Amino acid sequence: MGLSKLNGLYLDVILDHANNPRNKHDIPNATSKMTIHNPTCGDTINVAVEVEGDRIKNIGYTGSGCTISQASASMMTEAVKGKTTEEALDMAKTFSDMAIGKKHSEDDLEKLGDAQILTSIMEFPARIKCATISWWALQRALLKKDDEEEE
Amino acid sequence: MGLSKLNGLYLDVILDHANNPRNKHDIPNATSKMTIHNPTCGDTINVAVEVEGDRIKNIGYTGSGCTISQASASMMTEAVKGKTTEEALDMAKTFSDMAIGKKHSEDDLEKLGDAQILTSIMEFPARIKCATISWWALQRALLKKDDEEEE
Amino acid sequence: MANSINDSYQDFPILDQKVNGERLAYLDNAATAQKPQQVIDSLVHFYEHDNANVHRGVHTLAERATEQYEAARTKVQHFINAKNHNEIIFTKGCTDGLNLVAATYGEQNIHEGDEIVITIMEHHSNLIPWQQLAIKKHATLKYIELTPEGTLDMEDAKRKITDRTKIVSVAHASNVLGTVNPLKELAKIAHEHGAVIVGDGAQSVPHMPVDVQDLDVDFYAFSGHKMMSPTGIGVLYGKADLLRAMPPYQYGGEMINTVHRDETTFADIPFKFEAGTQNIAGAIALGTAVDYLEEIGMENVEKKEQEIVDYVLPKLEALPYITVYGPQDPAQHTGVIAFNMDNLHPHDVATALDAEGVAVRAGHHCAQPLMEALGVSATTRASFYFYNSKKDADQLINAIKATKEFFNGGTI
Amino acid sequence: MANSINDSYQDFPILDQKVNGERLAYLDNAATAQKPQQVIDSLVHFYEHDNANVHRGVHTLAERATEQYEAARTKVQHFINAKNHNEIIFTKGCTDGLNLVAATYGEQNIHEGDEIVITIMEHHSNLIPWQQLAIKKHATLKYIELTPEGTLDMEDAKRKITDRTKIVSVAHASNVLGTVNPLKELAKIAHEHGAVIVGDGAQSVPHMPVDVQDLDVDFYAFSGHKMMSPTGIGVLYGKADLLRAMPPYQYGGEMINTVHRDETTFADIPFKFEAGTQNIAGAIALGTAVDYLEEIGMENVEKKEQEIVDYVLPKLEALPYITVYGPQDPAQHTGVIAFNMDNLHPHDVATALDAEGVAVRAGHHCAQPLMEALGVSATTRASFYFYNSKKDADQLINAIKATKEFFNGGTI
Ligand SMILES: Cc1ncc(COP(=O)(O)O)c(C=O)c1O
Ligand SMILES: Cc1ncc(COP(=O)(O)O)c(C=O)c1O
Repeated sequence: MGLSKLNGLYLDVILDHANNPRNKHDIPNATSKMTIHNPTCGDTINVAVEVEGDRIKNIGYTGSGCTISQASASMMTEAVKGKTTEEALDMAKTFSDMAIGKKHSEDDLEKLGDAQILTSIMEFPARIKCATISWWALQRALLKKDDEEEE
Repeated sequence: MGLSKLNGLYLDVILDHANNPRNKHDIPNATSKMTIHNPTCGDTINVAVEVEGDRIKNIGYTGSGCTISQASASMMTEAVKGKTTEEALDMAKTFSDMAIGKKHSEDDLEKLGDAQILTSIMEFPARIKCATISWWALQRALLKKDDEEEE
Repeated sequence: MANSINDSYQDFPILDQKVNGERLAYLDNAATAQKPQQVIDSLVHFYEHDNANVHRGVHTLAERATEQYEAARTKVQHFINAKNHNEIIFTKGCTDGLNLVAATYGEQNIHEGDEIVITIMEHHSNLIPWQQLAIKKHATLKYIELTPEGTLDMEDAKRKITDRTKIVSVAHASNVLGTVNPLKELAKIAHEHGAVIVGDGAQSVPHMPVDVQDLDVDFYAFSGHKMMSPTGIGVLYGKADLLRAMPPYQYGGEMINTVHRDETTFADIPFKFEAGTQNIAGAIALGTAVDYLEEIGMENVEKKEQEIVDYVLPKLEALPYITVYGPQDPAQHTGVIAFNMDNLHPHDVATALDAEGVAVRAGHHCAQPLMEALGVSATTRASFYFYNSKKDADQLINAIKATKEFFNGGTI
Repeated sequence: MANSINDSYQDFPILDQKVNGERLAYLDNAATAQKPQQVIDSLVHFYEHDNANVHRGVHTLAERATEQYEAARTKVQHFINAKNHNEIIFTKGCTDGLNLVAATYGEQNIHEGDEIVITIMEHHSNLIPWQQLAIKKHATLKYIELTPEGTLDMEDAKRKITDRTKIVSVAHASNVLGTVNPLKELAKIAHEHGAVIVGDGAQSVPHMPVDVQDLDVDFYAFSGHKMMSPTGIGVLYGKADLLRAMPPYQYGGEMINTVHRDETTFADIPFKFEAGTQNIAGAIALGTAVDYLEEIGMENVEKKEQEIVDYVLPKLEALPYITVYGPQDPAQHTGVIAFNMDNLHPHDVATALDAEGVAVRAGHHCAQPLMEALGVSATTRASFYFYNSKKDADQLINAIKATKEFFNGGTI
């Protein structure tokens, strides 16, 4: 088997997102920010969102990490930009549910856009965290109470 | 095998010492005292010696414990009374050496008197401590520095 | 696995041996339980196929090890019905877990003048940590006493637990008296006074169904080795909000979020309390022991032990030279039975019983204040588990009779 | 046992397997070592024949268990050449031992204004306990820095260790850089300033002869699982007079002399530091691992690992896209080799190597301040043990080349 096993993980679209990350920048008018560390590898992801009304007007991320975490963050920002916070939270839930092996409907998956491709991560349990960390940061950023400390 | 195994341990002379302990009393003019606990069973032995010159003029013990520890204490006091402290320390060393399986000469063993019979304890490793505790207390009492706390 | 609980002894290779030429009757289960083949196999399988360090690893073995380790946590969660798997902290054993609570929650919340309430029947592991904490903090340590029947005096409990009480810590089942304490009721009393309650589950989790949510305990500690798991693994349960508010106990790998030269942020529970490489194989094998117990059913374990006690306790009490401590009524008695034989010292009794193949314990059972309260310096203790049988009980009774005869010459 | 160190891999059943369809090359030994059949058998034998709780028991199994447990202590004593067996304390692991020293000796002896000196290459387990102690006591934590070659800067050590220094704590061998620190020299400097020195032996005891008396360290901690023993067992060595003067760490069964309601007196060492039921089977199996290592000879273990490093390090350094951290000279490098591949993230590297059957670790290796000092956020680490071979080394090199090729499309 060897490296051919990885073909399902490092798909072109994933490598493309990792090499040409979308929305990898700070958001000047962010209404909420969240930093999450992956203590396994020391990687860090910062997600910043600008919510207007109930809609995500703008979103960006910064930080460093592996191919998977970078690609996932990039795909995540593309997937949720312009969505309502409720829709975005639903998507985050779909993604993290899949990551722990729960099934979701085709419809739910469709909504994830490019990001659904990262469901191939299930085959690589040790890397699931890399793929979910940006979705988790999004979730925490959107649900954060005003007085909550950034992590 | 069963209980017959115990015949070598609970010999008549041992039972006699346990039932009719010698020197089981306090020493009014004690020059040194030592209390030792056997934390395995909660038993306690107090040894009191009256040393005059370099000789053990009087010795007694109090405390509670099993057949073996009581018999051993009784035999110990009989064996060392009237001996020089050096002789007594030699005997204590012989006894505790035997208890950890070291060999000693017939001569050394003879000097222990009745107490040598407790060498049968070697067959019952869990009970060695019961047999040695009074010899250990003697040793500590004789070697104790004046300012040392009693235990 | 054996077909029924009555031939479960077949799962335990160690029981099939002779000591001193006699059939082994292992009645020292309160000290440590034996391990079924399934648990031994679980260890062997891990070391022969999946051994790796957990969490930190990307490679296949590390992933397998991590998955099995976390699966064990979930098994324990369900076994004691904790709300969340992150409330299950793996420890070295019950003593480790109790010390953890005293050194973190206790250290943080006990101040001068506060009260800590325990019972006079506590094992040293649930006594000295609180005693030393009280000394250090100039707090007061109070003991709930016994009724004349050898059960916990609940009237005394109501007197001792006051508004100054910050922590109540109680054995769920005694390792000497064979009593089960009304932990749920004690939790209620403690909470009414604003105190937290710690349950010492060392002698209960292996022997009866335990539901930490129903008991409403705040912390609950137990040992794996007393429930057929390897030595060196145990569990501390704690309510999530309490655990989150506590400082870490030990510092090291795995329990951090970020580390800088002069500052560290800590991971979320349970990892905050699992510093350094844990007893990974031990935790996984504990999961296997939980599977084994759940297959039998904890109600059945309890019932089987009750049957043996119903059988053996009256026989023991019928011997005129035997004094049994704790409740005399079998229905109130767990499989732990402490007794003395006239004026024969427990050490001599245990040596004699061992000669007859019967393994019992003699001594203070790490409960010296209880011994003092009972007015003895030591007792002999026989303790049964579900894999014991009436045959073991008979062997005990016969060995006691033979011992009496053997020492009859002496009047000791 | 295998005939020679070169076929010692035959003693390790786990190594004979495929992962992802490829031969397993286990190069994550710095995280945890694999267990030879002898050690696994030792566990099985104990649980199938002798399992009982130690010390407190009079019966035959308890006596057997006690004897084997104490024999293991003596084996460890001789293995590291401690003066007395009572200087060997069994712990849960290296982290547990280091925390013990910080929480007892440290707690007792560190006061406001004192200094604690560690190195920038410490594992979190030998860093956070001192950092948190320093914060709590308003003491100063100082780091000895690296030379440009990736070894410890001894000039800096002489500057940092002063008369205000009370504790120096240093890894004997780094778990990232592959350096061996001059512990004996550091001990001398520490002692000249009246400080005690703690050695973290996690990465040294398994790999080279260690003589604590010759090193003249005051405390020395290591883990069993990194030297082929079960998880959940470790050792803390301490000089007897220091240990005697320290307060206990945990309270519970076995570590007492007498217990009264309001006061406790503690047992002598080592028992004072072994509260509660210990990892008995783990300690005994650690004794078996010591036997195994002594049969091979620690000089031979060291030599064999050096041979592999001599072989693999130049091959690795020859790859233009590889950066090796720590000393570049194989003679100065233990079997721990941390590296990075161009701008490919270590996590991706480890996943790719795993696909090729090569188990390595990726991340900060519980040494975040070191990562910061090296200017990286993570590295990939291959770590060899004596049972590895040139075949494993070749498999690593080939897998790295294949990985480079695989990711060549991307410029990540
Ligand atoms: C240098 C060093 N110190 C301490 C430790 C901690 O050891 P453990 O996790 O076994 O407690 C390790 C292992 O991870 C290590 O490499
Ligand atoms: C009631 C009770 N609590 C605590 C303990 C301590 O358990 P361990 O020695 O496994 O830490 C024991 C067992 O000896 C016990 O019986």
